[in-house]
Amino acid sequence: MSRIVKPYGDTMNDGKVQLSFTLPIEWSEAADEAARQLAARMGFADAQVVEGRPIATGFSFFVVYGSTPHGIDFSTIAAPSAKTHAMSMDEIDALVAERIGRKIRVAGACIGTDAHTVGIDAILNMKGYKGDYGLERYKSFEVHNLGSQVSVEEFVRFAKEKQMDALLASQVVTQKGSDVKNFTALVELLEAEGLRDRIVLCCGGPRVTNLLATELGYDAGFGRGTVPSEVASFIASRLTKA
Amino acid sequence: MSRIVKPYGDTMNDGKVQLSFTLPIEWSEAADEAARQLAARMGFADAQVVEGRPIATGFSFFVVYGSTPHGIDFSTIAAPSAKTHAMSMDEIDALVAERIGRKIRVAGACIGTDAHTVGIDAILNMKGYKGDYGLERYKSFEVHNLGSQVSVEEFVRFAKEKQMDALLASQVVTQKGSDVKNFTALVELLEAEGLRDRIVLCCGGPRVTNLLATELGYDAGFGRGTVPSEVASFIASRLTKA
Amino acid sequence: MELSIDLKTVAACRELASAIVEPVEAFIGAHSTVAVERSVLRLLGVDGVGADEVPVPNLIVDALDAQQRSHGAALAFGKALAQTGLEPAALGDRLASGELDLHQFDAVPAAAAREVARKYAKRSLDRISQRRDERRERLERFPQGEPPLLYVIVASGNIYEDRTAAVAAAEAGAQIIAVIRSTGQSLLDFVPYGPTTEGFGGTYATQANFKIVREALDEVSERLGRYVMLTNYASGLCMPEIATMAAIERLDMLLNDSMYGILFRDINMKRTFIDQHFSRMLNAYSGIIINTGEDNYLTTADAVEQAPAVLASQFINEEFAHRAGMPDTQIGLGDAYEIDPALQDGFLFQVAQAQLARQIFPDAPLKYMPPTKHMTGDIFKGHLIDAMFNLTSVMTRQTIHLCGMLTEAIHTPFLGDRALSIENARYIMNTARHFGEEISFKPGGRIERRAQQVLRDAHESLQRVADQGLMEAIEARAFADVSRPPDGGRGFDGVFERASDYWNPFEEALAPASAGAA
Amino acid sequence: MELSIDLKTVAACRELASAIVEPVEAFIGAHSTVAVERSVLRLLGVDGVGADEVPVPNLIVDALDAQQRSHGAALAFGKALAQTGLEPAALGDRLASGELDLHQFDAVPAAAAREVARKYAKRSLDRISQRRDERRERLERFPQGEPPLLYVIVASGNIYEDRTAAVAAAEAGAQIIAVIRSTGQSLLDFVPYGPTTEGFGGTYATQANFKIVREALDEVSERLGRYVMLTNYASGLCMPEIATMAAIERLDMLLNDSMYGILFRDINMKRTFIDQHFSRMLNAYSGIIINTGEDNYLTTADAVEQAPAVLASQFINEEFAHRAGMPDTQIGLGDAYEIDPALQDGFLFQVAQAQLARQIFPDAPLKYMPPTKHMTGDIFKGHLIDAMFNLTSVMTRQTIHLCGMLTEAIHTPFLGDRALSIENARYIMNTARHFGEEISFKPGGRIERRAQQVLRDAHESLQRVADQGLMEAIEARAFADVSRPPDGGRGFDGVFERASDYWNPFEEALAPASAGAA
Ligand code: B12
Ligand code: B12
Ligand SMILES: Cc1ncc(COP(=O)(O)O)c(C=O)c1O
Ligand SMILES: Cc1ncc(COP(=O)(O)O)c(C=O)c1O
Repeated sequence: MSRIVKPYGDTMNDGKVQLSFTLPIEWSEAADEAARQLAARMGFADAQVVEGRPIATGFSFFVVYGSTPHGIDFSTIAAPSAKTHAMSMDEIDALVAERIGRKIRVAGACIGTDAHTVGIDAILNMKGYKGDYGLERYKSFEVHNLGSQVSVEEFVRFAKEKQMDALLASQVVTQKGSDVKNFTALVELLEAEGLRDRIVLCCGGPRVTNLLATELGYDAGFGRGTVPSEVASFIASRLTKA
Repeated sequence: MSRIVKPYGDTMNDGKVQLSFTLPIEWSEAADEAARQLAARMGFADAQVVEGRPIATGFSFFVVYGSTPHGIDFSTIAAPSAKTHAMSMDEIDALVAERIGRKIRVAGACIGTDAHTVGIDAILNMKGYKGDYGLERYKSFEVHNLGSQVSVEEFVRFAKEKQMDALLASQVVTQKGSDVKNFTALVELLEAEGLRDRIVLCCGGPRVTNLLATELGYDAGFGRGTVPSEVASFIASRLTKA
Repeated sequence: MELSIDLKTVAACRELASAIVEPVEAFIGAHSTVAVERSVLRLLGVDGVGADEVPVPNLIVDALDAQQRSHGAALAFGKALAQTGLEPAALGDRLASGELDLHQFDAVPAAAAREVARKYAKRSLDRISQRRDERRERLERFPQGEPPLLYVIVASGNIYEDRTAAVAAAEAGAQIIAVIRSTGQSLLDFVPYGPTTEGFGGTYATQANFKIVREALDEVSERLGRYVMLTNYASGLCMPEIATMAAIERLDMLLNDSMYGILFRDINMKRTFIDQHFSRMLNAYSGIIINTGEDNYLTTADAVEQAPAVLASQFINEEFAHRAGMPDTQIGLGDAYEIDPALQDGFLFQVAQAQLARQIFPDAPLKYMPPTKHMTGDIFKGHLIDAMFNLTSVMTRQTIHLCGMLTEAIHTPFLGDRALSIENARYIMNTARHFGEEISFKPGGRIERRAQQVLRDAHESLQRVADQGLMEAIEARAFADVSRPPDGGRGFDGVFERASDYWNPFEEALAPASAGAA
Repeated sequence: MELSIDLKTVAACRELASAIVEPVEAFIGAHSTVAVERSVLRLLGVDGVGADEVPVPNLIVDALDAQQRSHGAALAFGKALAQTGLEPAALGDRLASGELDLHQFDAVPAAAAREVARKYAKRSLDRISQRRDERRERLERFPQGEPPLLYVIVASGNIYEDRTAAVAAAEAGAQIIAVIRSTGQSLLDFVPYGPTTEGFGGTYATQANFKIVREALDEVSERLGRYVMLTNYASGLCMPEIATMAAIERLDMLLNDSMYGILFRDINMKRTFIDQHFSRMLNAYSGIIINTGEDNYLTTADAVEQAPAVLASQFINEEFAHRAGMPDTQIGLGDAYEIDPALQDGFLFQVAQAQLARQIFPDAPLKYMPPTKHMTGDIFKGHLIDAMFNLTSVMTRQTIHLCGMLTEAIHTPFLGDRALSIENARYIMNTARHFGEEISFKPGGRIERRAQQVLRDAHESLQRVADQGLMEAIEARAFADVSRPPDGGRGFDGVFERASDYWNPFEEALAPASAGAA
């Protein structure tokens, strides 16, 4: 059943949206008007420039409110979460012991030139994140944390040599699309090496969504606020299902 | 010469815009995705949902960044300001004394049901605004401040009976377009009474722009941060020019 | 974090407030208003509307002749009750339809009238006291949480959207919800009836609307395990009637000031003084906390200059409330964070003022209003000004904390604005929870000197008012720089002198001496 | 607003820091690095790039044999200068092109080499001292304004966009501009050359880029009547070279830490210790204020737990700086506002830590970093956390104040973000300008107890490091929970022992004893 949703200010379907932006023009009343017309061109009805002021020579800042005519049919949004397999550490350990009978070999890395290891460490390190233990703490995982600035080649070589069951790639820097570039390179190399089908491949980072990840050819993607057990659950259920 | 301007994030023409809005749906990863698609439908490229979270049962809040493909040709923006006649109180008084030889009769009011008198008082009252004296302080004006919640009929009746030279109408409440409604009613009644041509008609309020005002049939409109001398200058130069 | 202030000056201010209020109370005791009489009827059980949507209590009171009115509506109505044996509601309907007329019952003995009216008055007061007990019991089961209590407004104009917004706000952490009234309601000399869906800048205060939101909040309170309070406005021409409806529907707070309507709505001062007295007697009994409106001095004039006026008004409001039998714990004196954000050390001045009030009125549930006047379309800056307000509030232990909205200069709050606003307050009040306890003020420093100055100036201004008399002082622009003549303004025609045997069963029951029990 | 802290413990910490640094200084005195030698050449006047864009100083130093290197590049180069009579720049070019080779000049007497090298060293130092005077003179004409000094970053990757952004930020109120380096530059063992327009997360630090922004800021300083400082990073494998370029281009500050590269960039510890010593000697002479990197302890681990590590590191950084001849007024010790915003009373802890540093290092231009780790995509909340950081900074009189960005978790700052961020700092620091002066802390309260605890724990940890030795302690995870072996990490192959007659004309001129004059 279709369910169109629109932004909600104080009344259903009023479509209210707040915008802010900078324009490279000196402030004047005409600049306010330019901001208003620009918002109108973006499709907003009743665009109101509630703030417009100079922030530097040749630059002005604006806050605008307007009503968008657009809605989205929420019933058509397919964005299955990777986090739906919720199991506890003990449950996962028991499941793996029973069905696999050995430790799952997992390698994680911050790939490309990215040096932001806090996120992947949060998933892998013993101490974990938000009170949820990291994969190193599980009986069912053998964890290899390769750290930061690991090239895609190095990562794949390691996976091949050490026969990894699962790979976890992290990207925090997203400037100029570097995250997508690196994630794509990893999938492609795994495929070229004929490893893709043998490995549970996950990625993560603050701008990652499961949808993006699956579109890129990953089994799952994990974004902001992920806790380790969500990732562990995904890997374990994927491997025990197969 | 045409001059297309687009929003500026950190590079000319990157088109970066910040948005925030609420959707009437329970938060989930799919809700984030709905927000992303909605932003895409609004025309934003590379829309990133940087924050998405539940704020109540059935409501989620989002912060989104994206790049708009739209620009605006700044050379085509015609938004002449009403504030371009800058004169000091003494200059105005001298000009009026010389060219008119009597006080200009001005009436101001908060029309409709609006009771926000601070703005119009700032223009009219002796003490003025931001260190700029109000019209009551001028030798060249005879000021009638009718106060708040003055009906359009009452205001026009007063203007007619007391032979006003200029009328100043204020609207601060803008909910459901009440400001435009009241402003329009005032022009129409003045026209119906055959007074429009004899009167300098100005309006003001935090959401008023000169452009809006002239479109509605006013001689000038004054927005946020107006100081009395700007209004006095406009009236005096309009009346001495005619 | 105590300021060193001169307690003798504080005591002197209280004495002056008493001297100021004393003659006004004498005047109040000798008069009544149509709004008070309509409230009496409502309390007895009259409700509903007649032709043209005019409320039955209005129809009845309007139909009284001057003679009848001067004895109090209860007497005439009581006579009819005694004679007809009808329930008050039924009697009201028949009077409204014109089927009956109160002049028919002039001959009924006053004693009979009083007896039956007293019976219904007791029923009504019992019901109110039951609601008060209900509140107490719920507060025990669902503790409200620590002050500063986060208070937000809903104002869509449509009571059902307001209900949605109120529940959402409660979930986000709001502890008090105010349904803002439609603009202009305070000038209506009647209370609209039934659920309403069209208001302007707010939603009509009607008994049905009160009930709708009260029920929704009771539900969410249980779900959250935290009692969420409801508040509305008992100001304007129907002040005592709104107090009546609020008592019955278990509102927890009411905006209710002894002078706000006079100064800011041009309501006749005599009308206001009489109405506030009866309203507060009732509020005291219902356990409703009043919120006074000193913040209004600051939105129209400079907040640094007006600080002594705020304090002076707090003393007067306190005195009027005491005279109506209110305990300190129900007197939510007002103030606001309205100093120009561009002023150097403005924050220090705000802290000084807030702490001064905290020390002078230690048991009062102080109401602290957010920045409004200096808020602009720069929502980012506005959010910061609100943060400093939140910090001041938690530092100085304010009680009723109206959350500021980053969109204050733009529109009545969106649902998302309210969530951001509550997040702001919660973050600041948590990260700096005990900051106030951990610091003290430099003796003779900027903060202390400011507080002392404000106190001295308030004392001076109270002295001037006492010398002139309150009504005369108001005429002479002592407050908010407006002049109001004692017999001018709206609603003066609804003020009348009491006959020597004027009678009001609720006044009889609630007279301040006995109200201590509430 | 003084905390009561144990001054004896503070003195003991300083003694421990001295005991910790002493043996490292002995090691430093007996060694040099390729980066130091390249800096010597740069200082003498060598510049430009050869084939494959390799900088000439690199080409020359890489061509030295072990024997030559151990005597210091100045000697071999001086011999060639003496023999050829060429200017250093011209000689550099000929060496780079292969036209000349330093081995040709082995036979030139050392005395002649020293004489001519000393001449060019003097010319270079005179030029630097002229730039220092220039700074002083400009600061007198265009006073920088009161601290906390507002510091913002520009980081577009393109030096021309950075220039635009830097000028805009200065107009908005920034007092210090940092051009963030391209990610990974700290791991390059050479300094890129010329103006650059493609960086990643930042813009390459090159001498040409320094000049471009310095000129733009000088221009805007004159226009605004307010000197705007420029800063960059002297960390990584080219630390002393960047210090050299900064001295020449009149940068005013440099990020420069004695251990940051070791812990956070896996640069060899010996390399880092030697490089920081020479860099700081030069910085001392150029009048450049260094900023240390203690904030990095807080971005990867819990800020409440790491507080003592920050203080311990501040003592060590101070000691290393003193040993290189830096006066307190040039030692910008670091800290950051990184406590979890959800922690109750987190603000009190931040105030405690900031005030503790302020009291222990009274003359240091403390550098205070903004919240980063707990910033999220909720820009509204982020702006508030920044506000509390701003408040803490002005209360505790921090000197170098890095403005937090509401978009910290999203992207390197947009031009508009910077304007909002500066507006935030200006608002808070003005409205609460003298708040810190007006309050004092409750003796034995939460704030004071926290400060005392941090001091005690820092003392304990310094004791442990002193017992082990600094290099051994770093291997044993004493800092930031990482282990670095003394001979591991990047750049170790660039470390070498000095021959007994190693000579460095700048060290000779700037040796700490004489640096007092700077
Ligand atoms: C800490 C930090 C640093 C530290 C990193 C230390 C370290 N060892 O990681 C230091 C100071 C070294 C640093 C340096 C730089 N940083 Co930095 N940094 C940050 C900061 C403040 C926090 C990141 C963080 O630790 N978040 C906490 C963790 C727990 O969250 P998370 O990474 O999102 O991880 C969670 C999920 O995403 C998920 N997850 C993440 N990865 C994975 C992987 C898998 C497989 C799974 C399942 C889950 C998962 O699970 C985690 C737990 O929930 C951010 C700003 C911010 N507040 O986000 C900037 C930020 C990321 N840095 C930034 C930049 C530009 C840099 C530099 C390039 C700056 C420079 N020019 O020097 C350098 C270079 C680093 C490099 N080469 O990559 C930018 C990136 C801009 C962009 N969008 O591209 C940011 C956003 C700051 C900014 N606004 O400029 N940085
Ligand atoms: C003060 C105030 C009040 C005071 C008004 C006191 C008074 N005597 O004016 C009180 C407390 C009474 C009040 C009540 C209400 N208010 Co009010 N109030 C404000 C507030 C905080 C400030 C307005 C102000 O004084 N600004 C300062 C002046 C100097 O600025 P200004 O009006 O823009 O005027 C300048 C220019 O615009 C221009 N100008 C203005 N008029 C004219 C006319 C001419 C001819 C010229 C030349 C220039 C000019 O010159 C002035 C100087 O530069 C705003 C929020 C805000 N920060 O803006 C809300 C606000 C305007 N109020 C609002 C509302 C809804 C109400 C109520 C309806 C609430 C209620 N349900 O009870 C009531 C009813 C009032 C009514 N019937 O109109 C809303 C309006 C929403 C909307 N966009 O429609 C606002 C935005 C708050 C909010 N977010 O909800 N309010
Ligand atoms: C005491 C009091 N009553 C009522 C109101 C609301 O105004 P109105 O008179 O429009 O209901 C306020 C507004 O601030 C107030 O302070
Ligand atoms: C002392 C110091 N140097 C340098 C940097 C910058 O990092 P990078 O090593 O990438 O240049 C930092 C970052 O926080 C720092 O604190």
